[in-house]
Amino acid sequence: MSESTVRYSPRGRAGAIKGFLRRFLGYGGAQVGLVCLMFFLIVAAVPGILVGPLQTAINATGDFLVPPSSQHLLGTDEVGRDVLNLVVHGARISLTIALLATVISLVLGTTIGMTAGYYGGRADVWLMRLTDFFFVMPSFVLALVITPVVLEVMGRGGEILGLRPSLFVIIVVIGMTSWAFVARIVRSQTLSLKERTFIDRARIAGSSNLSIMVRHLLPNLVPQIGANGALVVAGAIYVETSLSFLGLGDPLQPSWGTLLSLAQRAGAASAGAWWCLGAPGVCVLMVSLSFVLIGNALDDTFNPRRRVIP
Amino acid sequence: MSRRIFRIVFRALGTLLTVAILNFILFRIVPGDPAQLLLAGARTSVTVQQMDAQRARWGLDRPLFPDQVVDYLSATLHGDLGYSFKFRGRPVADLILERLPATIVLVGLAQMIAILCGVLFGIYAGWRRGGAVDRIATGASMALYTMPSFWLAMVLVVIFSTGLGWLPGYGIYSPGANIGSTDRFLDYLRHLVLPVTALALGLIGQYVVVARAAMSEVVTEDYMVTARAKGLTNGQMLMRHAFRNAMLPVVTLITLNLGYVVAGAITVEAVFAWPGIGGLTVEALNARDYPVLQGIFLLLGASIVLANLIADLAYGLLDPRVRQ
Amino acid sequence: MPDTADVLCLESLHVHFPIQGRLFDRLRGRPAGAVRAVDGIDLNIGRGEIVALVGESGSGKTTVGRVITKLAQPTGGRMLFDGRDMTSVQGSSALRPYRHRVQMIFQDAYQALNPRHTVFDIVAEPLRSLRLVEDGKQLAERVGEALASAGLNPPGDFFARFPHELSGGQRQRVVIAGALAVRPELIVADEPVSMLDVSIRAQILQVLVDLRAKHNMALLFITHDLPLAWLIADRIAVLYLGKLVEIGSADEVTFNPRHPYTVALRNATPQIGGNVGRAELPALQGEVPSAARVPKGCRFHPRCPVAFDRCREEEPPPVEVGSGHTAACWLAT
Amino acid sequence: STSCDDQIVRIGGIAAPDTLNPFASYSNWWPLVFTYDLLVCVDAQRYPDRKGFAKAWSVSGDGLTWTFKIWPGLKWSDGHPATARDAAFTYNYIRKSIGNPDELNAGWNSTDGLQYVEAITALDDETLQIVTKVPSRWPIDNGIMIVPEHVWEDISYADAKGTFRNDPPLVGTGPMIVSEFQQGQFARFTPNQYFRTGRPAAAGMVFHFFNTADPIAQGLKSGDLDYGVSLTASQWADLSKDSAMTCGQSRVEQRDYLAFNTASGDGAGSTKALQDPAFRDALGYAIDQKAIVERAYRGHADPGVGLVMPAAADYYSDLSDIRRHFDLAGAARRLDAAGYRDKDGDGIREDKEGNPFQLELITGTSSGALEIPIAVVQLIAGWFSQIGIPVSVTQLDSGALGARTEAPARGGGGWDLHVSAGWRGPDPRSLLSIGKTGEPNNTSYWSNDKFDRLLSQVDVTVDLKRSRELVDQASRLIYTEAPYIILSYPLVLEARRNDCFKGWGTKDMMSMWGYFPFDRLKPA
Amino acid sequence: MTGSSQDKAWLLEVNGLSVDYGLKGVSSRAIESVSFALRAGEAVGLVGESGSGKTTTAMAIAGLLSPNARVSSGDVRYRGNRLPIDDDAAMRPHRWSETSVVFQGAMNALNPVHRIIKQIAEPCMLKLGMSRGEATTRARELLELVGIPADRGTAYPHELSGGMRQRVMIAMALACRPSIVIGDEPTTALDVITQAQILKLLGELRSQLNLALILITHDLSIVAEACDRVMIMYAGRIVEDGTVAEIFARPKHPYTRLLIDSIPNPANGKKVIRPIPGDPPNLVIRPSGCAFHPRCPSVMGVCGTEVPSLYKLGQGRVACHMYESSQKDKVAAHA
Ligand SMILES: Nc1ncnc2c1ncn2[C@@H]1O[C@H](COP(=O)(O)OP(=O)(O)OP(=O)(O)O)[C@@H](O)[C@H]1O
Ligand SMILES: Nc1ncnc2c1ncn2[C@@H]1O[C@H](COP(=O)(O)OP(=O)(O)OP(=O)(O)O)[C@@H](O)[C@H]1O
Ligand SMILES: [Mg+2]
Ligand SMILES: [Mg+2]
Repeated sequence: MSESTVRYSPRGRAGAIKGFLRRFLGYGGAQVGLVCLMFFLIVAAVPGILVGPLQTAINATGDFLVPPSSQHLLGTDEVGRDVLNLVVHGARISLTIALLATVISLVLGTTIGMTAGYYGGRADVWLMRLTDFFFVMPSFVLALVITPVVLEVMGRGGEILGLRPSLFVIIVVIGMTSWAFVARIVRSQTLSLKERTFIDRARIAGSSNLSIMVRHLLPNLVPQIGANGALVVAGAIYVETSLSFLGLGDPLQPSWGTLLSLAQRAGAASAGAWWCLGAPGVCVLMVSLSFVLIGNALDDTFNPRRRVIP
Repeated sequence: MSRRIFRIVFRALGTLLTVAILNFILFRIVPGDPAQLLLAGARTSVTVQQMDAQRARWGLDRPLFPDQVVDYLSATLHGDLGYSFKFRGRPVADLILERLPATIVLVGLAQMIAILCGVLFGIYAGWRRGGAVDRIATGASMALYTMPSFWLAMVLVVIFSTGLGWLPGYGIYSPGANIGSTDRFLDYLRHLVLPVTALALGLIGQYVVVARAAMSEVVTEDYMVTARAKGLTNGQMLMRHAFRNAMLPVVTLITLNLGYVVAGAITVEAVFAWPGIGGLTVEALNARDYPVLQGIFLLLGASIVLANLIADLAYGLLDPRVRQ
Repeated sequence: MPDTADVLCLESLHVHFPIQGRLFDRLRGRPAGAVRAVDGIDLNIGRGEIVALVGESGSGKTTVGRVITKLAQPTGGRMLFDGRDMTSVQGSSALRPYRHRVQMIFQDAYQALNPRHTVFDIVAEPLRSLRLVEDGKQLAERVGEALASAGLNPPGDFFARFPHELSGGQRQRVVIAGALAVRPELIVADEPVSMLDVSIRAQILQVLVDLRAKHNMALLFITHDLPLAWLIADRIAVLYLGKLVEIGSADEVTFNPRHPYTVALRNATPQIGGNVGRAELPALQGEVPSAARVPKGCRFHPRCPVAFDRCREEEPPPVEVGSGHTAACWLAT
Repeated sequence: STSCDDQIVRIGGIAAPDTLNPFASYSNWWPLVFTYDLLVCVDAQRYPDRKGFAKAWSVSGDGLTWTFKIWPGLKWSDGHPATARDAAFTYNYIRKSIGNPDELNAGWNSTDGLQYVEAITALDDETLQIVTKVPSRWPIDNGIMIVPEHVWEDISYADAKGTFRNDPPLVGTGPMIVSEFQQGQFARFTPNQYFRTGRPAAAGMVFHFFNTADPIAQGLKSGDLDYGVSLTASQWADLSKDSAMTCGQSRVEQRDYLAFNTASGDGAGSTKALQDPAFRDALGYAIDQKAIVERAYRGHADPGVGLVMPAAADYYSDLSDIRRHFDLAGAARRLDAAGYRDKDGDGIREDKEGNPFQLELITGTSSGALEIPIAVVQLIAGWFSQIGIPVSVTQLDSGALGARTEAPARGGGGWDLHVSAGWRGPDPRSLLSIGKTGEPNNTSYWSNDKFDRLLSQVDVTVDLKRSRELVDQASRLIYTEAPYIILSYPLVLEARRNDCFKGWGTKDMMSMWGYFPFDRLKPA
Repeated sequence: MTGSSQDKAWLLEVNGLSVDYGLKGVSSRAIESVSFALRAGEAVGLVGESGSGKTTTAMAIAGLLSPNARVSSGDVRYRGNRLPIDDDAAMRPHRWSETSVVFQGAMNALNPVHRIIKQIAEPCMLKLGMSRGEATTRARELLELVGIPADRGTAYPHELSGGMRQRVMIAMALACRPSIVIGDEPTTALDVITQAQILKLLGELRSQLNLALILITHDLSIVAEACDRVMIMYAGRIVEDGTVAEIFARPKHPYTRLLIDSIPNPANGKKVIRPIPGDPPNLVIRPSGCAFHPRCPSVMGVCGTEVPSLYKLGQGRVACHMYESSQKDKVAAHA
């Protein structure tokens, strides 16, 4: 009586992943986003091969603020550096910042949101008040406030993982300031998930709270976290740009944000040097957009409500 | 009745107090001595005695705890926001009130435009999910959403101000002199165009995304099938059944964003030399002008608490199911 | 006094949920009351006994089950398990020995399985958490055994499947296997079949009855279907608005109901067979009152066809109307 | 309507005046400088035709008694006569506050310096006498703005120091009187009809305050502004191409410098080498001031030499005999000789403790100073790393920068190098205080008894020649000890439109210390 | 029981209706060759296990199929005229004034933000052209009719109990005096007492208004009580069709028989559990031949290969190879 009429092929996780990829890649947005992102990742991986070593004031070759020409495809900046060179080298920093900061904010936001949502009560009230506070503070004002503190904690000089410490300051700052958004979403999702019966079942099965959170809640939060992660990436690039705009970038390792801010400080806008502003800006735009596209596709793929009823 | 209201107000005040205390602590963690910054612009050499005098002048020589905290809290409770360091004893309330109108006009107008366009596009895109309008509106608003707003602002300036010379790219009035009040108003409007556009374009995306998501959710609801079964036309379905339901999350977003109207838009204000709260925040931060910072964030906190309350009420009006 | 033969004993159990008022009500200062989901229940279950808990939707059946399985905390009364007071034991580690002995089958099999876990993980979870096995080999054995005893054969076929790859009946059986793997002394089965159509329903009942026979396991079977309760249970307890109105052996309650509500319940059940249709209804008046506004006096009186003045004023106590058959009605004596 | 129509001069600059009360504010040079006179205009030393409240002055042989002749018939802008009594009132008002709990020591018009003063008296309406306790140039170097007695006599010290806003219209003796003030936006001026050389020809003036130079350049281009200051090099270059525009650059008292953290003990940098003059000197050879001016300032700066900038013409010296010349190989050699070799051959030198160098350079522009181009830091870091001293850079906002460069006793220090800028007065005290022990702006924490002694001698020296000698000695001393390497003296870049006004004067147009040439502009 | 397709005696005729659901290229057939007919005032039960195509059939008749559904063959006729069930705009005049639906799950079928009186009045205004006042009066009458005090009309759906919501749906379905009401599991989630009340109400209305009723359920006892005729569906096909008395007394199809046997009945006093062995069919990978053959106790060789057609048998119809030989008078499923 227990024999199933229809033979199921014993598909495991590999099959599930294949199916997921097929669906995911079926979205046009995902394709565009992935191609675009791959392009920037390649650029970030081998900037030296593409445009030679990073130019600084000391080895700049061009004249000041030359419009795009055959020699300088994207023109030069106010110090005479080749903008193409800067933009290509900036890719690594900007992508590193965006990705690491996103990881930090996702980890922080998920932990806090999940804890608040799962335990509820006083923990929820206080954690959410904290979250609200970070929400009320415009993120990069908070970043300005936190930066020196983080700098104090992280120490100065030396290199961490081959990158200068001030980069990590920015990364930490962005991570710290963008988690509130994630925490909110994760919490609301957790609130509904924890009412699901399988959590009760896990409790009856004798699982501890930690194990319930890690083994039951987290996997079900992944689509949400993944999809919102894309928005956080866009946010991280944005905050990084704003921080640089306020002069807190590392002048020796220019990110796209630093380039924008330098262009702005040099008066590129009023001097009509559109190439200085345009090139890094378009890069920022393309990377955030590709993350958003990928995130949307992820959301569509994971979210059963977006899928047609099976 | 009054006891309940009292309790709600009390709780709101409690939240504000928390914000106030956190602000107090936070801004003082930041390295930077206001006294030193106050003297930074001096063109004669500054002595240690002068620095100490400055500290004494602004009460910074006293212990942080309990003196300064207690003073600050009791003053705040009495509705006294204190006096600015940077602006040499100008009442914080004055400073904020002076900047507030510019910010409210700028951000408020931008929000209104963004809400109007964003919600319309979003609702329509969600209603016809996958259609041409959806693809274009969603794609464009995503692009705008991810664009750093100050960059957008600078691009607008390069094109329309320095490039084409059509519109002024900075300030709220043309520099200079007395002109008739109608001209002055027109001048003001001309100055508003670019900053409002820059801000609104960045905000539209958010509304499109939320409204579209809400709408495409509503479209799949069972009561829409009921409406169809009742023989309603598409227009009737959209207007009578879908719109109000789809507005629920949008209204929350709107009210919460309206809470931020008083915060100004720091980067856009900076690009357009717009004398608003955003600029004041940056100036105060650069000078470690604690009272002003505290004042601004208290205002922000208050308006967000208020916005939350309005959101609750609005939500309750729109959605009878909502329980708080 | 708790009978040592009883595995579970509920004494005057209360569960009240606070109501959160609406914003406007809060502004106006209207008091927010409480939902009296369970309002004083005495019930005991013997070893190897099947007790059915019957009642309409919202009468508090699930809540009772959740209290027994320590998913909800009673606001009053005691719960004794095997003679030991379990009322205030809390925390996942303190409850571990109890989890070993009491398990639950959830109402909705679609909700009760984590969509991201395989069948093996799901059934193995209690074995791992409760540390009932030594090694992987033993774990696989126990999981296989549980799946087989829930009728999923051959068990190996199901190990790697995700819930969405199972049919509804198979899912329900995975839930059952998870509870059985622990070999508990008591299972709370919360409407295990109500959402299923008759054919799948029968399969599951069969499994449960077989298990009782094999392991002398006690069962609290929650349902709103009187014939079903009669079919499977030794005793039937009838719940109305958080209170037990009648309790007795399955046949007694089904064929000789003494409480007007049980009578109504029986009469409302459609009959198939010789004479098709339901018995003529004594018109039960009014809506089901909500547990948030429990009527004064006998809580059934607003809908009771035979109510009289006393019913509106005083709440009737349970009275013995036969051997092991009690009913809470002024007319029962 | 444009300036040509209404003849109102529109100017724009980067400034954020805080209040119109000169007793409360430190940084609001603009716009008050158009309204109030100093006793002696600072620029009077460079431009004899530019004078302040006093027409002439003399000092007694012992250097203690100064006599000032006030312009005869001078009037306040409200028509009241402006006399030596007003000047005496201003000084004594401040001086009498000494010891008061509300001592006027927190603003531009401050008690600082008045401790040297014995008495200030108006001998008659046109004669002011200042008697000092020790010989001092304070009476002509001070920057106190002379305010009218009839406005200020009833203001308490508490108010003057605190909440008194001195709301417009102001009453002053300058050419343009502030008639409207919008914080963070603009100040509007009306011409002073009683100005001592006659009512200025312009119908008025509007000064717009901005945070960045972009709007200024835009305003100049579009004709909204007649004059703009604090432009960036690229804007300046762009505007220079415009025939309607005249672009100029002015020397000012700013110097951009590299400071070494010479502290030992608390607040010391990452290596002891920083405390070694030989190390600092060697690094001095690795800095090419000319290249900095070329690449970073695009020529809009004077290459840095010593503490004294060319704008302080009285004291400037090019120190040609002891000057370091850019020579990377020479710098490397000097480092080797001083014992900072690259022992393990990894391209990075080790200090005497054997630790490889890794210096942290902090930078940021403090408020009130012209911005330091970031290329300066890139160049320095580049040169240093070429001689085996790697440098990492941290940019800070002015608040954090101030906190980190505070005295170690106040929690500052811990950094290695510091690229910063200061814009101080041209008087010896302001010029030299950067090297004085314990001074707040001595951010290298350098301490030298001989230097301190020279400085206190300058304080009591009246004679300009003697004063010059002392300043020169002090600058040479600090140059060789090299706690600071002066990088450049940036120029203020400005531009004006030619269409509506004439009378702008030479290419370095605006006096950063006075109202010139705005008192003499005429509609074109 | 079938007549000429132009026969005006039939209120509703469904002829060989098949519906496919498309899922990214793959399509699955939810119902296959469903044919039946309905007279005015008649109540027909549609019974079958979960996923057998009951809702799909109902939605097809009402022209409310979801966008990914396609009618691949067959048609639906109303009073002899073909219904444009796949043309939304053309269906509009027919909707609600002729056919109305009580949806599965009344909570979701009511708009949560409008008062129920407004929702009931809405079709009156839009379809019958009543003024707001008239429509409200009518809505109040309807509410009273289904046993809800009219002044409860200002309530929002969430303020009502499940049973009340079901009744609001019924009131709404009756608003335009339709000739057919399709009730899709109107009582599944309700307890027996509420269930009984609703069924009683439907029965009364049927006789008062000469309403035809299609009642969808997986609970046979409900059909037994409320319907004249019952159709049993299995895997998208009608496998048996007959009067209620006939089917319960003498079920012909093995599935029907097993279905009736598995209902516990205290009345005959025997506590025996009789499940139908096997699992419900997968519609994507449909078993060959008769879809029920893997579970059928009386399976024959032909069952695995040939799909049985729906034969007329006595008063009703049945689709089973067992009756093929005994029955000459065979009616093709495709009329
Ligand atoms: N967490 C809760 N908070 C507030 N009220 C609750 C909660 N859980 C249950 N209730 C209320 O308690 C009462 C009893 O609910 P319970 O789930 O026990 O009913 P039930 O008999 O299992 O009904 P059903 O047959 O529908 O499952 C209901 O009125 C319900 O609304
Ligand atoms: N929109 C859809 N897209 C794809 N498949 C669907 C869709 N709607 C229903 N189905 C499938 O069609 C088949 C018939 O569904 P239907 O809803 O008609 O069943 P039902 O008999 O009403 O079942 P229940 O008793 O569970 O309501 C099922 O296998 C179902 O999964
Ligand atoms: Mg329940
Ligand atoms: Mg259905």
